[in-house]
Amino acid sequence: MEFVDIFSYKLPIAHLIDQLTNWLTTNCAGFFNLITKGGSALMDFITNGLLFLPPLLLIVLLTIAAYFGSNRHFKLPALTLLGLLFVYNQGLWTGLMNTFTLVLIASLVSIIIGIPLGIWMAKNDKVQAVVKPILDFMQTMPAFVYLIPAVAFFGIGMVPGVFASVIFALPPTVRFTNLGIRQIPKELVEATDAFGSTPKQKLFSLELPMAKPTIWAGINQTIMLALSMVVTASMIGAPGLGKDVLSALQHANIGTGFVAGLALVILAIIIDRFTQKFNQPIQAKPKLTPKQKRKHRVIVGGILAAIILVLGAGNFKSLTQKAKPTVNLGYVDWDSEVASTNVIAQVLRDQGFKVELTSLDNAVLWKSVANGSVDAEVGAWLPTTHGNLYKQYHNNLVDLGPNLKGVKLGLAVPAYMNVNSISDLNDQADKTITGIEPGAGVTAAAKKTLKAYSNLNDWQLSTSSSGAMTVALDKAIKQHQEIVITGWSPHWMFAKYKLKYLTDPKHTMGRSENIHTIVKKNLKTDNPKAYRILNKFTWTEEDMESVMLDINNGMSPQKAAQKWIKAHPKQVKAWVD
Amino acid sequence: MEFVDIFSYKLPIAHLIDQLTNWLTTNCAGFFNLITKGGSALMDFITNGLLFLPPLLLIVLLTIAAYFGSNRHFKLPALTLLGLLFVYNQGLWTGLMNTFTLVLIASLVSIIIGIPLGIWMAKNDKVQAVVKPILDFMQTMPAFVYLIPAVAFFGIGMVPGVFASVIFALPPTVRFTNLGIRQIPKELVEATDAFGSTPKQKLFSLELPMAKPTIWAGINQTIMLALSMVVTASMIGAPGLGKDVLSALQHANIGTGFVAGLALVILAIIIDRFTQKFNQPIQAKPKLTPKQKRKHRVIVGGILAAIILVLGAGNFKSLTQKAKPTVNLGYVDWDSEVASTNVIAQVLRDQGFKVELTSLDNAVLWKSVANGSVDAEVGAWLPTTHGNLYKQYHNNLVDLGPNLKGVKLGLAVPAYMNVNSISDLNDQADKTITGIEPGAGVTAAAKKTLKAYSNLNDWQLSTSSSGAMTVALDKAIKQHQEIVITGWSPHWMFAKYKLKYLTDPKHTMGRSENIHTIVKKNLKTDNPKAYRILNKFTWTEEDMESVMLDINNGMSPQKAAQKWIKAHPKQVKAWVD
Amino acid sequence: MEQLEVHNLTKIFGRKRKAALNLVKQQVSKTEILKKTDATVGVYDANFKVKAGEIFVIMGLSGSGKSTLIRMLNRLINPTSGQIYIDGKDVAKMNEEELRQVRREKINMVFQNFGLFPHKTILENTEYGLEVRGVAKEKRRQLAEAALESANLLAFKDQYPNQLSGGMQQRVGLARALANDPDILLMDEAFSALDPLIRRDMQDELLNLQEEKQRTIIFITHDLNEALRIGNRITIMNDGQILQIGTGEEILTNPQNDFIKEFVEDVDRSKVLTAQNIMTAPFTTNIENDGPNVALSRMRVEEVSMLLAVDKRRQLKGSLTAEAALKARKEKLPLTEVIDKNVKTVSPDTLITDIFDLIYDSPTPLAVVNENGRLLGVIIKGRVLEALAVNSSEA
Amino acid sequence: MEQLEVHNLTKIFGRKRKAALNLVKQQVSKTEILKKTDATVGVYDANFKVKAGEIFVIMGLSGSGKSTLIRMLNRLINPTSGQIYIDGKDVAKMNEEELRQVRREKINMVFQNFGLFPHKTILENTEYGLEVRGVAKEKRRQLAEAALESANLLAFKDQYPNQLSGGMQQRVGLARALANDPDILLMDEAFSALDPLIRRDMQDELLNLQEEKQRTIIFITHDLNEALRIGNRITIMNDGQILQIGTGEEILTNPQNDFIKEFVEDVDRSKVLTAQNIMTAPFTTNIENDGPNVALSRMRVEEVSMLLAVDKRRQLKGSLTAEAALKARKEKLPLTEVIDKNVKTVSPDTLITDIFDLIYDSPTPLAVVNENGRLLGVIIKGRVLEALAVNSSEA
Ligand SMILES: Nc1ncnc2c1ncn2[C@@H]1O[C@H](COP(=O)(O)OP(=O)(O)OP(=O)(O)O)[C@@H](O)[C@H]1O
Ligand SMILES: Nc1ncnc2c1ncn2[C@@H]1O[C@H](COP(=O)(O)OP(=O)(O)OP(=O)(O)O)[C@@H](O)[C@H]1O
Ligand SMILES: [Mg+2]
Ligand SMILES: [Mg+2]
Repeated sequence: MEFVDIFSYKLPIAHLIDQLTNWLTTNCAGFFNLITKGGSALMDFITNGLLFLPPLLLIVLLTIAAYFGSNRHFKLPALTLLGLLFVYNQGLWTGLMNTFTLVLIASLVSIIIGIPLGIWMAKNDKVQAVVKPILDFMQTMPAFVYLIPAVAFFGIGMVPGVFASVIFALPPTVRFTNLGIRQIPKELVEATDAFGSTPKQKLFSLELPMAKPTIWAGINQTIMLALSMVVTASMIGAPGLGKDVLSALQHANIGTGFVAGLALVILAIIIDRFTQKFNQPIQAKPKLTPKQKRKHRVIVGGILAAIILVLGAGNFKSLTQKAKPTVNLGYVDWDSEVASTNVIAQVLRDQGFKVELTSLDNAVLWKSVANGSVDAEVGAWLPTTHGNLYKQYHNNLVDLGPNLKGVKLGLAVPAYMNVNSISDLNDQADKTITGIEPGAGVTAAAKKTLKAYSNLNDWQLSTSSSGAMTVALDKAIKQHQEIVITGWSPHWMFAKYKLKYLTDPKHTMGRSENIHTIVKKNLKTDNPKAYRILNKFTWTEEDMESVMLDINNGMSPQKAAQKWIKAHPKQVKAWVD
Repeated sequence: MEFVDIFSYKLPIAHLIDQLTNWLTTNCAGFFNLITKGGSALMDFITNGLLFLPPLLLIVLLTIAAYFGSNRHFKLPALTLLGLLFVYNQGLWTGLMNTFTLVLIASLVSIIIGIPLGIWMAKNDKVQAVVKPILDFMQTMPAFVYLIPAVAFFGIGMVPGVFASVIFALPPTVRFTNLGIRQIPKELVEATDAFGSTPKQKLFSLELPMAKPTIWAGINQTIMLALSMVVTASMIGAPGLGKDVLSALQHANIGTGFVAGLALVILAIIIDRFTQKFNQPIQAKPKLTPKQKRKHRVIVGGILAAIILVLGAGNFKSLTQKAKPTVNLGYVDWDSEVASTNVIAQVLRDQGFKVELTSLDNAVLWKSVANGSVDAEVGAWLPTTHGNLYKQYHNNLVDLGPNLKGVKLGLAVPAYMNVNSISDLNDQADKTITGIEPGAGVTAAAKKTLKAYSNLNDWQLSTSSSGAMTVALDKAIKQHQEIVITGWSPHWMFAKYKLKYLTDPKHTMGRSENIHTIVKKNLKTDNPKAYRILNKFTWTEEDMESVMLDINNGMSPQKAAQKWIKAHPKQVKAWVD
Repeated sequence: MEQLEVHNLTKIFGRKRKAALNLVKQQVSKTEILKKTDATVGVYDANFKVKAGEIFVIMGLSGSGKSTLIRMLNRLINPTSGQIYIDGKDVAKMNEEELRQVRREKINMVFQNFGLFPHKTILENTEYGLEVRGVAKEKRRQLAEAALESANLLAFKDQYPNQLSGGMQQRVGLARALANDPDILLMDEAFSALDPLIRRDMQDELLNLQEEKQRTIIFITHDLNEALRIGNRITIMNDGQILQIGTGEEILTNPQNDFIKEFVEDVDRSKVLTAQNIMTAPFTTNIENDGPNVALSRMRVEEVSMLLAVDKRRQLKGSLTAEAALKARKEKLPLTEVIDKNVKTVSPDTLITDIFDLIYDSPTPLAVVNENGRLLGVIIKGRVLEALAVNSSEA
Repeated sequence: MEQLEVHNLTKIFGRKRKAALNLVKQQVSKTEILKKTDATVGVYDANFKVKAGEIFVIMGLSGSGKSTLIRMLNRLINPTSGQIYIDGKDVAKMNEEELRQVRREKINMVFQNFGLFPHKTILENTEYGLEVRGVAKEKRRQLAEAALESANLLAFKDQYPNQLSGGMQQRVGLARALANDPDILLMDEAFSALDPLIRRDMQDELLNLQEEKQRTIIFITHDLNEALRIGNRITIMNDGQILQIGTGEEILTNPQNDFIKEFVEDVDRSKVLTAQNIMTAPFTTNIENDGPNVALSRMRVEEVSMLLAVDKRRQLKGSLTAEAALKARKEKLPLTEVIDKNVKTVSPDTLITDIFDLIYDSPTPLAVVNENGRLLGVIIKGRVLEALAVNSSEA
C-alpha cells in the first residue's frame, strides 16, 4: 500500500539541519566572528567597568541612586542595600556583575529588536501571522538544541550566551508590544487619524504612550526570561551566577545552589523595581516645572557621565594588565574534573601562564575543544563514557592519551543491600535502576546490561541527572531503602556513603576506563610549552581523590590544588620539565 | 575592625536551605507521597487515553475538530494535520502525547492557581507588593536548583516535572491577570459599582471579560514556558519529547535534537492556535440565535463526551483488557505484516471473533505482547531480525513457531548489475550499502558483513529507513545506476523490480529466517480457540506475495485477505479445524 | 426627614485639601485655588433636601460641580466632608455592604459618559442592574426589553454599544437605569445627546412614569426649558457652590443675583410662564346688579371701552362693549341681553405659548377663568409681550 | 464647484450590504432592514453642497446618520458608495498620503465623544493638531494657549482630561480643533455638554471667528435655537436620508413634511424670527410735502391715530399723532415742529425676543429702519403675537 510507505519513510529533517548548521558555520564564519568580537569587547568593557569599583562603594552608590530614584522612599534603597550586601557576603559579587552584564545586553537586544517587531505586528495582520509561529518556535525550541549551533557560530563565552538568551527572552516583548498597541481604544486612533498624523506621529504620540503599561509588562517578562537563561548560558561558557548554580548542583549542594539562585532573584527584584519606575500609571507622575526638568536633566546627565567614566577607567586598568599568554581550560563541573583541572591550571599558572577556567556542559565542551574555543580539557573518559563524542569529534582534536588510568563504571548499591552481583538482582529496588542523564556513557552501558542479563529483563532504567541520582541515593540511604544506581568512580559518593559495585560477569558495564587529556588541534604550534606540560600530565586515582577530599571538606579548589602541588614537588617537576 | 568581620562571616543560608529540604523530605513524606500518587494516577490516565487511540485516527479527529473549531477555515486544520503527521512520521508520537499531558497539567495547574491570584493582586495593593517578588523569585530561581528538592519530594517522573514547570510557568498568568484587570477603564468600574455589584458579579460580568485578551496573552506565555520546561522536566524523569531532545544532544546530534524540538514547537503552535479561539476581540463573535446556541451546546457536549469516553475506554481497556472476548492483533506497518495480519484477522473474524488490529512500532509491539496489551502478532522474524527483542521479552510471551518458513535476508542488487556474490563486491555503488533503520536486524547483519569480508572494509553502510531505502532503490533502477541494498523477502520490491540476492559465502547476513507467530503468555487459557487457530496458522511465501500483490495493486488489505481466503478454502479449513 | 438630605457636603480634588478648604472659605476663586494649591474645589458646602417623588434639577456652568455632587450621592466619589442621608441613613458613613445594598435597591444612575459595557449587547447592558439584583433570567429579559421598547431601541438589542449612535447609547444608559425601577434616580445630563423629538418623548415618558410611581429624581441638565418642564425645583450651582434653590418660576421671576439672571436669560419664557403669571385684574361689571349706566360710567373712569360681564359669583358671562352698553341704555335692555357671550377664555395654567394662538387676532383681551368658570383675570397683548421681555423690571 | 460637495453618499454598516441597499431602495424601514439583513443603514444617498465660509447645520433624530455623514467627510468612515469633493478633489478616492494631507491642512473635527488623549495634559491635547502639522514648539504652545484661553480653560492646562468635567472636556476638544485653524471644521454636537451661558459664549466666539476668517463649518446639533442662531443653512435628516435643506426661516416657515413640522415645533420663534419677518407696511406722512390736513385726512381714511413721519428719501423723522396734527393745524406750525422725534426704532434683523423689551409698554408701534435710516415697516403688538403662534396660518 502506497500510504503505508509514506509513513515508513521518515523525513530526513535531522540530517538537513545538521547540514545547514555545517554550512552556516563554514560559510558565515566571518560574519559570526565579527559579531563575536564586537559583542565580547562590549561586554568585557561593561563587566570590567563594574568590577573596577570596590563592591561596597558600588553598593552604596546604587543605594543612593535608588533613594533618589524612588522619590525618597525607603523601600527600594533598603532592598538594594540589603540584597547586594547579601550577595557580596556570599562571595558571589563577580558572578553577579557578569550576570548583570549578560542580562543587560540580552534584554537590551531583545527590546531593541522586539519593540519595532511588535509594532510592525500590531500594524500588519500578515506580519502577525508570520511572526507568531516564529515566536512560538523561539520560546519552545529547547535551548539545548541551539546551544551547540551557538557554539559553532560564536564559540564559547558571553556572546553565545546572549544569543541563546535573546532567542528565549525576545518573544514577550514582541507579543506584548503587539497586544498593547492593538488594545488602544478605537476612538483615540480615530482622533489621531482625523488630524492627519503620520504613522510615526501616531506611534510616538498615541500608541507607545498608551500601550506603555502592557509593553513594560512584556519587557519585564523578557528580563525575567533572560535571567532564567543565565544557567543555560553558563553551559556554553558565559560567566556569571549561572556557573555557581550549575557547579553547586553538579555536587547536589542544594543550599549553595539556592544561594546562587537567590543572588539571581535579588538581581531580578532590583532590576524589576528600578524599571517599574518607568511603568507608572499614566497620570501618576506630577508635572515637572521647567526648573525641575532642568535639574532632572543635570542629574541624569551626571549619572550617565559617572557611569561612562567608571566603565572607561575600569577598562583602562584591565587593558594595561594584559600581557601573559593564556591557556583556556574547559571542564565539566564534576568533582573529579574540578580536581584535575584545578591542579593542572595551578601548575600552568606557576609556569607563568594566565589560565582561564571555563565550566561547560559535556557535549559543549567537546565541541569547544574541537572548534578551538577551548585549548584543552583533562577529563575525557575513554573509551566508553565519552566514546561517542570522541567518535564524532576525533578528527578535530588531539588526544594526548590518558592522564589517569583505570577509572570504573558499574552498577552500585548501598553496602547494606544483600546482593553482590548483577546476576543476583531479582526484585530489589522496585526493579528499577536509578540512572543519570539519558545520553551519558554509563546510561548506555546500563541499558546494555539490562538486555544482556535475563534476570533483568523486566527491570527498568529510570534516567534523570547526576544530581538527581545522588539525591535519590541520599534519600534511600537515609530511609535505609533499596536502590541500585549507575555508579562511577572516582566520585565522592563512594567516600561519603558505604557503597559497593556489583560484579558484572558479562562485562556489559564496560571494562574500566581511562581519563584522557584532549587538546585543540593546533595547540602544539600555538602554545608549545603548555602543550608539553599537558602532554606530560599524568597522575593516579589516589592523587585525585586526595584533592577531591580536600575540596569536599570545604577547601577552595584552587587552595586544594596548591596544597597537592606543594606536597608532590617531584611529580609536578616531571610534568613541567 | 568590627565592620570587616561582619563581611568575612558568610551567612549560613546554604546550610539552612539544606536542612530545610531535609526536614521537609523526612517530615512531609506522607503529604508528598499523596500528591505524587494522585498526580501520576491522573497523568497516566490521560496519557493512556491519548495513546489508546491509533495516532492516525487521533490526528484525523484533531484535524476535524480544528476544522469545525476554526469556523471552517483551512489554515488550522492543515497545520494540525501536517504538523502531527510530521511528528508521527518522525517517530515521536508517544513522546508528544506524554509531553502534551505534562504541559496540559502544568498549564492547568498554573491557570487554576494563577488567575485567582492575579485577581487578588489586582484588587489589593498589599497582596501585589507581597506576590510580585515571589513571582520574580519563581521565574529567576534556576530550575536546576529546585529540581533536586523536587526529586526529594516527589521522586522521579511526571509529578516533579509538573512541579518544576508550574513554578516557572505560573507567573505570567498571574502578572497579566493583574495587569488586565487594573487596565479596565475607570468609568466601567464605576458603572458596575453604581448598580451595587458584589465583587463577584463585578469580576464575572466586567473584569474577566474585559481583561480577557490580556489574561489570555498571559496564559499563552504560561503555556510557552511550560513547554520550554519540558527538557528540564525530563532531567527528573518526566517522559516525553524532552527525553528525546536530551538524549540527542548528549550525543551532539543537533539534527535529531532539532527534530524533537520541532515536535515541541509544533505542539506549541497547535495549542496556541487552538487556544487563540478563546481570545478573540470582544465583539468579533457573531451573536448566536438560541437555536444555534443549542446546537453549539450539543456539539460541545458531544465532543466532551467523546473525549471522556475515549479516555475512559483507554483506561478501562488497560485495566480490564483480559476480560474481552476479542482478539487484539498487533502488527508493524510493513507490507508483509499487513498482508499476513489481515489474512489471519479475517480468518478469525470468519470464526466469529471480534478482531482488533493495532499497528505499532516494532519495539512497542513486542512490549505489548509481553505485557498482554496485544494478544498476538504474526510477524516476528526470527532468529535474526527481531532476535534482540525476542531475547528481551521471551520469558513473557509464547512463541508458536514459524507461520512462514524460509524468508531471507541478504544484500540485494538490481539484476542488471554484474555481480553475484558479496565477495565479488569491490567498488560498485560508491562502496555504499543502502540500509534501513539503524536498529533493524538486517542492519546489524549488514554491519557484521562489512567487518567479515575484507573486500568490504572500506565500504560503508548508510542507514536510513525502509521507506528511504525503497525510494533510493527505485531512483537507482530508474536511472540504471548501481545500488546495493539490505534486502529481505517476502517484500514487494522483489515482485516489482528484477533484483537478485548476492550469495553470502560467510553466512554473515544470517541464514534464512522464519516468520513466527507470537502470542501473549496466557492466551491459551484466556482464549483457547483463537490460540488454536493462531497456532495452526502457516502458509508460504507465494501465498503471502499474492496477497501483497493485491494490496499493492490498490485492493484494501481486508479485501485482499478475503480474496485469498476464498481461493484457498482447504488450507484455511486446516487452520480452523 | 426627607428622602434625601445633604448637609454641608464638600469635595476637594487633589492633595492639599486643607489649604484649598481654607482658601475657599475666604472666597478665593476656584482657578486661583487651583493655581495655588493644585487642588480643585468640586463641591463646597452643599445643603438641600429632596422630598420623595420630587424631581430636583441641578443646573450650572460647565465644571461647576454638578456631576461631582450627584456622584457623591451614591458615593461613587467619596465626600471630603459632609453628610448624605438617604431615608435617614448617612451614605457617607456606610460600610461596603450597606452601600452595595443601597445602590442595588434604592439608587440608580444614568451616567454623563453613558458607562455602557462594550462587551455586552444592548440587551445585556440593559439587564445589568437587574442581574446584579438577582432577578430571574426570564423576568429580567422581559423588564429589559420593555425598557428598551420604551427607549425605542428594541430592534438594536443584539448589537453592541459601539454599533450605536451617541444618542442611542445614551438611551441605553437610560433604559438600563429605568429597567431597574429604583427609588432614587440620578440622571447626569441624561438627555443631552438626544434630538428634540425624542427628547420630548423621553421627558413625557419620565413624567408619565412619575405619575404612575413616585420616584425621586435628581436631574442634571443644561437645558432650562427642560428643567422648567420637568423639574419640581431647580438648583443653580456655580464654582462648586449652590447659589439658589427654588421652583422654576421663583428662579425665573426672582433670580437671586445677576449670575442667575444671566443664566436664565435665554429661556423661552413663553413655555414657562402661564396665564396666571401675566393676567391683570379685570374690569368687570356684575350684570346681575349693574345697569348700563353704571357700566358706562365705569368705562369712563377706567378709560376702557369694554368690561367683562360676571354674575354675583363672579362667573364669567361675556363681555360688554361701550356700544352694547349704549344700545342697552337706548333700548332699555338688561345688560344680559347685550353682552357678547363669545369671550375667549383660558385656564390659569395655560402656557403663554398657547395663548399666542388665541390672542394675536383677538380684539378683546382673554379672560382667565378657573375650572369652576370663575373669572380670575384678563390677559392683554401688552402684558404678554412684557412678560416675554427679559429686562422688564418685573416679569 | 463649491468647497464641499457630496454626491450620492451612502454608508451601510454590516455584512449584507447589497441586500440592505436593495431594501432601502424599496423604502423598507431601517429597523426592518436591520432585522432582515443585520445591516444598518447609516446614510443613504446624501447630496449637498457647501460654500466656502458657510455654516452648514445638520439636525435629525438620534441615530439618523448625522455622525456617520460627517465622519465620512474626512473619511474616518469609508463610504459604501458616493463621492465627496473637497475643493474639487474626491476624498473617497484619495490614497493615504493625500488623505493625510487633507486632514492635516484642510479639515479638522470636534468629536461627539471628545476623543481626548488621556495620557496628555490639556495643553498637550490642544497642541496635538499643530504638532502633527509640524508647527514649532513655541508657536504651537502660544496658539494652543490662546485657544484654551478663549475656551476659558487656561487655568486647567496642566491637568489631565480625566480631571475635568464633561463640559470642560468638550471645550478642550473644541480648542484643539480651533487652534489648528482649518478651512473646514466638522463639529459633531460640539456644544452639547455645555451650559447655556458658556454655550452662548462659544456660539458668539464661533460667529466672531467666522467674521474674521471665513471657515466652512459643518455643525451637528440637537438644539434648533442654536442651529437657527449660527447656521446659514440647515439640513434635516431622518433614517439616514436627508429630508430638507434650507435656511432656518425656510425650514421654519415652510417645513416640507409633517416630520419636519413636528421637529421644529418646539423652537423658540422669538429667537429666530426678526423684525423683517413680522413688520407690516407703515402709514406714513411725508413731512416735507404734506401739511397737517393731508395727514389728518390720511389718518381718517386708514382709521389710525398716528402716522410715521418721513422725509422725501423715506428717512424716518418721527411720529405724528392726531393731536399733534390738530395742534399744527390750529397753530399753523409746520409738521416738522410737532412730530415726536422719540420713535422707537429697530433694525430689520432684530430678533423678536429683543423686540419684547421695546414694544410691551410702547404706546406707538415700532419703526423698522435700515442702517441708512430708511423706514421699512412697523411692528405692532398683534403681529408679534401672531408670529409666535405656531398654528397661525402664516407665521
Ligand atoms: N460602527 C458601526 N457599526 C454598525 N452600525 C453603526 C456603526 N456606527 C453607526 N452605526 C449605525 O448607524 C446609524 C447612524 O448612526 P450615527 O452615529 O450616524 O447617528 P447620529 O445621527 O450621529 O445619532 P446621534 O444624534 O445619536 O449621535 C445608527 O443606526 C447606528 O446604529
Ligand atoms: N477626578 C477629578 N480629579 C480632579 N478634579 C476633578 C475630578 N473630577 C472633577 N474634577 C473637577 O471638579 C470640578 C467639577 O467637575 P464636575 O464634573 O462636577 O462638573 P460638572 O458640573 O458636572 O460640569 P459639566 O457640566 O461640564 O459636566 C471641575 O473643575 C473638575 O475639573
Ligand atoms: Mg458633569
Ligand atoms: Mg452622532
